[in-house]
Amino acid sequence: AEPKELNFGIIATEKSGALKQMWQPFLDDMAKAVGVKVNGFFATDYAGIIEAQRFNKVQIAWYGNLAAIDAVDRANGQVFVQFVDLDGTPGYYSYIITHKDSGISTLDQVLKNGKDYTFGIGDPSSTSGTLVPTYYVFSMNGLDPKTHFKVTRSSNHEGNFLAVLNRQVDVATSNSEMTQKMQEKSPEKLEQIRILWTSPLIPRDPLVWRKDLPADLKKKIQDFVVGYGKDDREKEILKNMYRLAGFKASSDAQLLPIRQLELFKDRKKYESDEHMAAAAKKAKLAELDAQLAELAKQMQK
Amino acid sequence: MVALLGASGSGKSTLLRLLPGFMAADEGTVKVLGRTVQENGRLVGNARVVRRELGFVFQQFNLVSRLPVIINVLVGLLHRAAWWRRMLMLFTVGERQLALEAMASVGIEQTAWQRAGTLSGGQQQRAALARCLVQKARIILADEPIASLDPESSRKVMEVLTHLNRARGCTVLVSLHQVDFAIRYCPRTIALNAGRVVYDGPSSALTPALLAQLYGANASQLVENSPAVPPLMRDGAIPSGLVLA
Amino acid sequence: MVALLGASGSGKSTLLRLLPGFMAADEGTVKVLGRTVQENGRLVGNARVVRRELGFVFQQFNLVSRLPVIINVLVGLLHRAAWWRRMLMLFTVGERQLALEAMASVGIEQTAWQRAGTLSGGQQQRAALARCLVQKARIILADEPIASLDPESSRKVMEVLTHLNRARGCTVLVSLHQVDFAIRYCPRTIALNAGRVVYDGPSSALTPALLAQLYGANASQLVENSPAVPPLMRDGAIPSGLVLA
Amino acid sequence: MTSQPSINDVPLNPPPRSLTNHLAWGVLGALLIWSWSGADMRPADLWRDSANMVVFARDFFPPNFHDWRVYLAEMAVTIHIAIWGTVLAIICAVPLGLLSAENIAPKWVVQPVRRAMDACRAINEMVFAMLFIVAVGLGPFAGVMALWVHTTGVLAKLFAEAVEAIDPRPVEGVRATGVSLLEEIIYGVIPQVLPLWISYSLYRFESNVRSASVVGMVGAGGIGVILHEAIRGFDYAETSAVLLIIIVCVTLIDLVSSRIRQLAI
Amino acid sequence: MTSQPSINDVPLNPPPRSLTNHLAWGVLGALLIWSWSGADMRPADLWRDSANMVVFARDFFPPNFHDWRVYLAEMAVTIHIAIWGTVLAIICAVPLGLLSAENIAPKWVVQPVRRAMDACRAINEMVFAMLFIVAVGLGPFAGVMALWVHTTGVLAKLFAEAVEAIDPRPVEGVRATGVSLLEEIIYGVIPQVLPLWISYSLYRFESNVRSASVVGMVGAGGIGVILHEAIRGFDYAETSAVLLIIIVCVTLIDLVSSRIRQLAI
Ligand SMILES: Nc1ncnc2c1ncn2[C@@H]1O[C@H](COP(=O)(O)OP(=O)(O)OP(=O)(O)O)[C@@H](O)[C@H]1O
Ligand SMILES: Nc1ncnc2c1ncn2[C@@H]1O[C@H](COP(=O)(O)OP(=O)(O)OP(=O)(O)O)[C@@H](O)[C@H]1O
Ligand SMILES: [Mg+2]
Ligand SMILES: [Mg+2]
Repeated sequence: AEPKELNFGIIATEKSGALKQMWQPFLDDMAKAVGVKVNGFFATDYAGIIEAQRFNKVQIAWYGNLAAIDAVDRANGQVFVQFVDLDGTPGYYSYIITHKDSGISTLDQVLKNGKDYTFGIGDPSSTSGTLVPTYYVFSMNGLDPKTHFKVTRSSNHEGNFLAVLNRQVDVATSNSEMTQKMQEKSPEKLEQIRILWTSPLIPRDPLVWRKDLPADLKKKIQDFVVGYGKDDREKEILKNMYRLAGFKASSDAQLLPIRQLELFKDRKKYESDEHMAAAAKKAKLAELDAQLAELAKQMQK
Repeated sequence: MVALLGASGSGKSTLLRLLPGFMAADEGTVKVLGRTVQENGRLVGNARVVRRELGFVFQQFNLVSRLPVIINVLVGLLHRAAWWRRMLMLFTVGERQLALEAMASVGIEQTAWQRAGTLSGGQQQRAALARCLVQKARIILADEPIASLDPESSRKVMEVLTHLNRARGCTVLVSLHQVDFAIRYCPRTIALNAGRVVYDGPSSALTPALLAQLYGANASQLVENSPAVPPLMRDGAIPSGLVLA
Repeated sequence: MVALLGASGSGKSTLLRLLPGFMAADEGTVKVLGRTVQENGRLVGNARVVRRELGFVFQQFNLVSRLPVIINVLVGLLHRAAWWRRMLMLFTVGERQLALEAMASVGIEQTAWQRAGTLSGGQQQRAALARCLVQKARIILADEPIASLDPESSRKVMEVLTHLNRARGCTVLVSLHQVDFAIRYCPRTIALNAGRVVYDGPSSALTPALLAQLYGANASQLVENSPAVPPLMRDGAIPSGLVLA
Repeated sequence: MTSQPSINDVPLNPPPRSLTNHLAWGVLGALLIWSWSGADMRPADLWRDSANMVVFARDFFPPNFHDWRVYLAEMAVTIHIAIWGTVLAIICAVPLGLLSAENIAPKWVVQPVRRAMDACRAINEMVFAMLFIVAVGLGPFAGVMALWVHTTGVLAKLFAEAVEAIDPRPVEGVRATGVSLLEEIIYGVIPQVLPLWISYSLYRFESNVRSASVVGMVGAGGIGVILHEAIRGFDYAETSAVLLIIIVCVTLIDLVSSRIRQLAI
Repeated sequence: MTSQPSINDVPLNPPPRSLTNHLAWGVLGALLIWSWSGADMRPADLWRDSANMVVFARDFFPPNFHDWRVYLAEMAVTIHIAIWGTVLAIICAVPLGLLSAENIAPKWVVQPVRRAMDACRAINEMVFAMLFIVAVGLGPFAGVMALWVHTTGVLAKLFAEAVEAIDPRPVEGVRATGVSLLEEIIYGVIPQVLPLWISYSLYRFESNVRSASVVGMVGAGGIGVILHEAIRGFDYAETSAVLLIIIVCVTLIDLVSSRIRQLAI
């Protein structure tokens, strides 16, 4: 059946009050284009939006990559477009940072003399703060960030950034969005920071809709979103929204690299689990390996 | 109309509080009006029904100090009001009139809308009595209802109780410290000493020896150089002519 | 030793509570021992210093019911204890001994470590008196200190007060309802009616007419069919021979 | 007088404390010591680097009230949600609180009700938020429901403990007239606890106004979310503007609270 | 008797309520109505889609206790932080609470102290957490300090309002002996409010154990963070295991609370 209205879930990463003002013109245009009312909800946490989407209380949502995996797996969702930045980069980067005066100038120092340093890692669920650096910097080098350092603390990006600025930790994870924000607010602080490592590109956030939306409505939405940003008014709206240039079509395949990281993380977790029966562990690892292989196969395509 | 005598701390209040089941006795059965209230320390049956028939005037008044006096008194006739009016603290004009009359009969009707906590000690005591009066109970237990009252108010209160006893056939059990009041108003006296009944009989037969046992025996060990019992006590052999019927 | 008489609600407690500054008078000055306590409704100077010299027995006892009786009594000598012991509720053996003796003098030493809330009415009243005794005040204000006491305990309490008055030269102002006690123990009487002093003179000169004015005038309007003043009241013309010194 | 046997029988020392009492203090002491290292207490550091705090705090001044219209609008949203969340909770907490007071309800009622209230508090508001999101969708209503459940748990506990601390005498006075338990409560208990209940209710209202997590989770916006985002965006000047608005609001609620309690006492 | 003039003088109706009183009720009613639409109240929806709630809730069973060792270890961390945060707050809240009670302290002391406590509550715990992070670095200690400030604000308010609701007579009894204000408080006030103070303190301890935001922010881990992550990872079986542990903990605190209060009454 044709839904009478569409609920659009948005993760509030900026001040949501302002966010609402910035998104509203886009939502209005969308309502005009597809012919149903569109309600925007700005939530601070994706868990609520995903559950809402699962029970069809939300039809379209904007997620981070990690959350999008859950939306696809649990909430009958499907990636259909991804953001395109103003500067044209299709993603962002994860960093490992230190203070200029910390005496650390290369990542090698960190990897070699971990016990001399304190480390600030991101939230366990953070893609750029935890998942990416853990995989690329530590796991690839056979290290565990939890035991490699003198002390390891987990905080969010803001906490870690502050801690490095104030020399409370020697090394911490961060990302390019964080540094960009800092660049705008107080560039002099950013100057005290040294970036030791930059990750491979992390794809930009996707929009996810429910698979069971009527096909014609899906098509209308897709056409509208991908085609948005033609004239100056629309460009301005997009720029306000998230420093966007527009959207480009995408699919669930966008999530594959992130899935790989996730599975790898799971595999590590089971591997180091001392309290699991050996047989169960083996079975679980085999299962994960199979999934990893399957992913690799899909990535080839 | 029965007086309950006994030294301070001899268990008068405790005895009275056992009857409506406010305290649990260690053992034994308490029966009121043929209904068992408690048995070996457990409340039995529906204590509420018994309590309705049992007016109680507390020694420490037990008023709700944040409510107006008249509401405190009206609580006494709650059990006869319609349930929805009880819940909302609504009372009919008739009920309020009744409460005012009860208050007038003990002389505190002018304080009706004051908060109970602001009354003087004696006024609070009379408010507690008024609450008991509007309850129209078949038995009244009054714990030192005239302790904080001046002689004239005391007399009035005792008259009210006597009236209830005679006109309405209401049983009145009143604990007292003033022996003369006991003798004057109560035909029968029960005396307690250290928790046991040491006398139960006509008030007119109370002897100075018994009174000395009641109050004096306990007392002599307390103050060493206690002077001889003063004249009023000794000479005032109970004037049995004063006893009311 | 001065007795304060007056019907219930005539303002006895209010008058007494004005003296240590527990209530603010609407106007006028209150002076105690030459120090001004309050002036036109404002507390003046250091009320604490005056209060130390002023023992007070409250009508409603005002004990801290969750503390043991002895601690309640020991509060009376707090102002003489070292500051750090006060803060920690620590008292020397000597102080505790003193408190026990005061409690013994009113006959409640056996309840020392009970919580004050569990005492009988009369025991609480005596505990309040004991607190006042250990304070060694130069003036004692006692608000109906024998209301809840049996005759023998009342006598003992009045003896204790008389002893303080005579042996220590302590001024005692005691509000009473029992006229006979006033006459027997207090040479001087002050009588209140509806908040005004209506008599101030020797207790021996109290006339039945005055007493009728004090209690009766108020009373007659309250209960319509009030019987004639009963014999004890009328015949018992005050036996001036009984008055102590 | 001191030589009398009766007075010498009375011990001069308080009855000795029970073993459990000593034990309890011992356990408390042990807990504190154990936690000292567990909580990584380094009081000295606080002084050593307190200069950092000054630097950090300086960023908060002067407050930036540029977006005050937005702040006020969001404050209104928060208040809407908090009012209904709190009012519904009060309505439920009155009976539940009475049922979990040991001096009112029998033990076999108190225990289950208390445990249910414990669960209402213990289960994270996010869980309740999601529970209601799946039923009513994103929006303020889900926030109201989540706040309602949590606040009921808190208020029922606080209400019950105020009831347990009342003076039993007035209640006995009411009981003596043979009324039912409900009337005992209305006439004897409530007048005594009303000032405290009012104070708790307004305290919870205030903390519901401050609470951001639920309101943010359900996508209803609100001042708490604005604050959260301002902090995360290092907009300290805006943060302090939002904080000032919240402080004014909390102060107002506190003043109203003390006025109402004065009327009720 | 009814014909006497004296009794007829007494009004049968309570003294009429003041205008402000009526006004206050009017304002409250208006607020509720205004908030009804603001909070988007749709009670009917709750029933219509309540089946969703059942589906959602079913995911929580059976609980998955596989990682219970981790949970207990994190619980210990949380308790360390909560203990010190609460103990320090109690120590500060006792004097501050007394200073903000209108029946104890003079008005010119009460008002500033109350406003300061309002600010302690109103300023978000995250702000305090960051403030202390810059001084003492990431770790439990910063969490202790942040909890301490916030909890002080809450407890001082609750303590003060318990003090304002006491029976003034025992205090007057103590005052009559001419002691100083401090002794009046120790002997007259504290024995009366102790059960409530204990109940508040343990309530705040409990809610500090539950609080995740601060502890998570300062990077000290704790059960709250685990719970958060379990919810965000949609591991509802694990979520319910963590919740059960928290419920047990809250229940224990509640039981201890009622035991201690019984001793203190
Ligand atoms: N809850 C209690 N716990 C311990 N002892 C109690 C409790 N209640 C009463 N008592 C003790 O029981 C005794 C009798 O008390 P009760 O109140 O019955 O005396 P009473 O005859 O009414 O005295 P009074 O004339 O002074 O009121 C007293 O010694 C009192 O201390
Ligand atoms: N706080 C108050 N507010 C209003 N009226 C009060 C207040 N305190 C006392 N009153 C009134 O003042 C009058 C005198 O009271 P007071 O307590 O002084 O009487 P009393 O002589 O001690 O009586 P009793 O012998 O009954 O104790 C009473 O009518 C009482 O209702
Ligand atoms: Mg008694
Ligand atoms: Mg009086």
